[in-house]
Amino acid sequence: MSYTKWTRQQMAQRIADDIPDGAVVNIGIGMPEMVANCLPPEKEILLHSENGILGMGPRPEPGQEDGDLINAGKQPVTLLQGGCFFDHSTSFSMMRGGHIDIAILGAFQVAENGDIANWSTGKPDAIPAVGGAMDLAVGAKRVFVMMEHLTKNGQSKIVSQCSYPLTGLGCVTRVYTDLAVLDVTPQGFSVVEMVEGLSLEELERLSGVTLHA
Amino acid sequence: MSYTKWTRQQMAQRIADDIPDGAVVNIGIGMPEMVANCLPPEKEILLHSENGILGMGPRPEPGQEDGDLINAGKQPVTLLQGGCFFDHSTSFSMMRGGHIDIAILGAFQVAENGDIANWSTGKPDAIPAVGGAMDLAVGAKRVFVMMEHLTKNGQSKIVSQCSYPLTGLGCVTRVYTDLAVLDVTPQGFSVVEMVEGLSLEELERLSGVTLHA
Amino acid sequence: MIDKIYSDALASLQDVQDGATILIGGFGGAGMPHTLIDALIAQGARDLTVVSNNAGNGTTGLAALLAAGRVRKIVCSFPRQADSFVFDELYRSKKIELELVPQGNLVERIRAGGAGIGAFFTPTGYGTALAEGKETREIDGRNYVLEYPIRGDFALIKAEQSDRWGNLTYRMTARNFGPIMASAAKTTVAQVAEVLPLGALNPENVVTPGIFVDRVVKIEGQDGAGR
Amino acid sequence: MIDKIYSDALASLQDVQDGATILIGGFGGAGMPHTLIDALIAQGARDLTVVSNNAGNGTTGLAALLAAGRVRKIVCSFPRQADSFVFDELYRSKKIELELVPQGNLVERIRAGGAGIGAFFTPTGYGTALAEGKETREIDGRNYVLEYPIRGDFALIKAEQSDRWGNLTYRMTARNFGPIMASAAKTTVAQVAEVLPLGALNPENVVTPGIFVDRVVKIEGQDGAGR
Repeated sequence: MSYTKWTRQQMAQRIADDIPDGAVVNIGIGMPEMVANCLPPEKEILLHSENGILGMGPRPEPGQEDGDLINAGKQPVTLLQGGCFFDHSTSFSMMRGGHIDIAILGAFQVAENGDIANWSTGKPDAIPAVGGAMDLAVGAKRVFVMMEHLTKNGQSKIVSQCSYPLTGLGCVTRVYTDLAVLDVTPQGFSVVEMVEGLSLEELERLSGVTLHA
Repeated sequence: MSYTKWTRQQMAQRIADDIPDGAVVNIGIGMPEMVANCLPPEKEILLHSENGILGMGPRPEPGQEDGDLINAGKQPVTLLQGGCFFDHSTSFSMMRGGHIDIAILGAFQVAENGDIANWSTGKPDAIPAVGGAMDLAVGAKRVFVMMEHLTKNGQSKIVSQCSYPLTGLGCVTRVYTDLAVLDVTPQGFSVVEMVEGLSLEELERLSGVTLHA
Repeated sequence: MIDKIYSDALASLQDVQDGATILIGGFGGAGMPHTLIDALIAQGARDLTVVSNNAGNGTTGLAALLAAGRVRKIVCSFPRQADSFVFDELYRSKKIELELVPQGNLVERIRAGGAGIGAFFTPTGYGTALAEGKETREIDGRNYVLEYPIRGDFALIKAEQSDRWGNLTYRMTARNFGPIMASAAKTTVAQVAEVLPLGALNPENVVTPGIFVDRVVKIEGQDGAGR
Repeated sequence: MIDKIYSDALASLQDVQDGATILIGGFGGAGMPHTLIDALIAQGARDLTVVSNNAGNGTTGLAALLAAGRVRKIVCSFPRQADSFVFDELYRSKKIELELVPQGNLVERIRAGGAGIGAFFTPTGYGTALAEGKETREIDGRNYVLEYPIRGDFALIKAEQSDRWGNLTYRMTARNFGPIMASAAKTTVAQVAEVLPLGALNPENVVTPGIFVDRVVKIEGQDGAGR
């Protein structure tokens, strides 16, 4: 039986559908940014940006960019009606203090115990940069990871133990890949959903870790 | 030889004269409050109130009081042009973080090592209350104490070691009493000034501690 | 849609449990949420732990809650005042427990609760009776006491303006503990004088972002200190 | 009389010593005090330790200070960016030391410096390479890392409006590290777009009270990000 991987657009839409009305969400740099474009208009979801925005709006029209109004990825954004600005201390109190309902992060690896590695490949010549990833990992009530299931070389990013430097321990609650949606449970990964045509056995074989139905 | 004690008004004026132009000053509840009325108009001195004011002004005219604009003693005050409001966290960052130039505190006792006792008599039936006194004691760049030299029973409030519960350790820099102005030095109390007619020997006898000229 | 506005103070406090920890804003009368406290009295929860700067003034607000016998313990910095006779009587007759905390440690402990800090070393109180039995440490030549966070089940605060997202502004020194307490409770309820449409508050001037506020009660007329 | 206004950026930085620690505001270009950094380059101090969220963008601002060879060490959370080539080159050739700090720990360490906190237990970074060798502790079932304050000899920040007492407002996300860095330096210098008469700023809307600001430089025209 054959299967087709979910597109990034489908992954982003799947995540957006899981965000409840009224949630405060921090969307990480990279692939997760697509989620912002999929938020259903009938829900009121507040986007938080670590650099001091609650109620962040979409990218402005060309020519309307303001260098003082940017997101965590330093891209121009807008502010919704009802949004507000604050300093970094307040912003990271929101993150570290458990006030963000959902953080959506990219990752290199997620382990079955909920560990996440997403800030460094650990290569000796790499220039490290961590930003607010560790604060989100440790502080958000729920941590969603959005990533491809396999690396370009076919290695699973779902692992029994992370080999890359960790961002946070035991913090991931759910993983959205292009093959499956997986919950992190005390027993390990539990499959919530798979792409059509993929069997649990095949997903387990690709992942190299035990998966629970 | 005879001497006349300074009045509270004279003590307050003496303190006010020692405050440099531009200083940020926190004035404690009680006797120190008189200092606020003696500040020379040619100096711009910023009064800080622990409940969230920088640039506190005098008591309003009768009928102009506002229950939302009060000082640390819960008395109605005003705000100067250029003053501002902030929350308690910011206010105590100012105090604990060393941003207040001078705190003027009342005291039960000051010891020659700079210890101050001003929040509790330690009596078993007393209802304790500390407020911001310990933060000011530990955080202000300079701590001035304004108090009578002797208790009603003639006991010195200048002591070799505090017998009352401490507010702060080694923090007092200068003491203004109705008999003398004393600096706290590594060698103990050093007399800056005495009331006219009082000898160092007599002051030392009244104080019961060694005083340096 | 997010709408945190409650029309009724009692409705905003229906789920307060016996034994709950309640952070109550205010410094003296300024910022004290009288309407919410009256609602808490009507709601009936008992055996409460209250965290507040003072222990009540006169016979209204926090003093009325104490007089109603609902408070098992109070955590505060300045209980003794000229008009704290309700507390004084309860304390002297050992009907209430007191944890006395220097004011700056009180607000910093509440801040730590809201900011996810596990504990912090403060210089305030070192060497005094209020640090007895606490862990201390010398850091960089200075002595500190280790203090732990305070978190509330509820925070009851008084603010000036709000919108339906719970963004808040305050009025003069009524701000005091409000923004910090709002961050440190599972459920934060703010009574406000005015509810404005979304977008009416200047985003630069919001003092407490709505993320820290769960419920907003619009009060009518004058309530305690101020105007 | 208190008058913190300087007409000239260079004059406001004359006393920066070699080896000084400089806190520099900004998140990317927003809030970066370009005029003050240019003045610091002209002033000539070397062997600096810089604390800033990023390690410079493009060839201006902090990147220019790095390129001028004035910085011995940088403490930051996110050095690697698309346009951080100046830093990248210095780092790879080992001409600059890097202390990498998670962003929330960075701002909290600076806040601790300004607020007189001796150290604090943070959950951020626990169990990761960035906590290696640091003291840890389990508190209430959760693991924390002990982090120490950061203080600066100077803080250079960008604000929007000021008065002669140094009260500041900011503009949108240019606020970022400004209010916190202002509190944590021996001398805080703010460049602002506008200087207003005393009393013109609404006392409810001042973001950084003047107590945290020592010098204010009014800049002309556009400077970096924003408008």
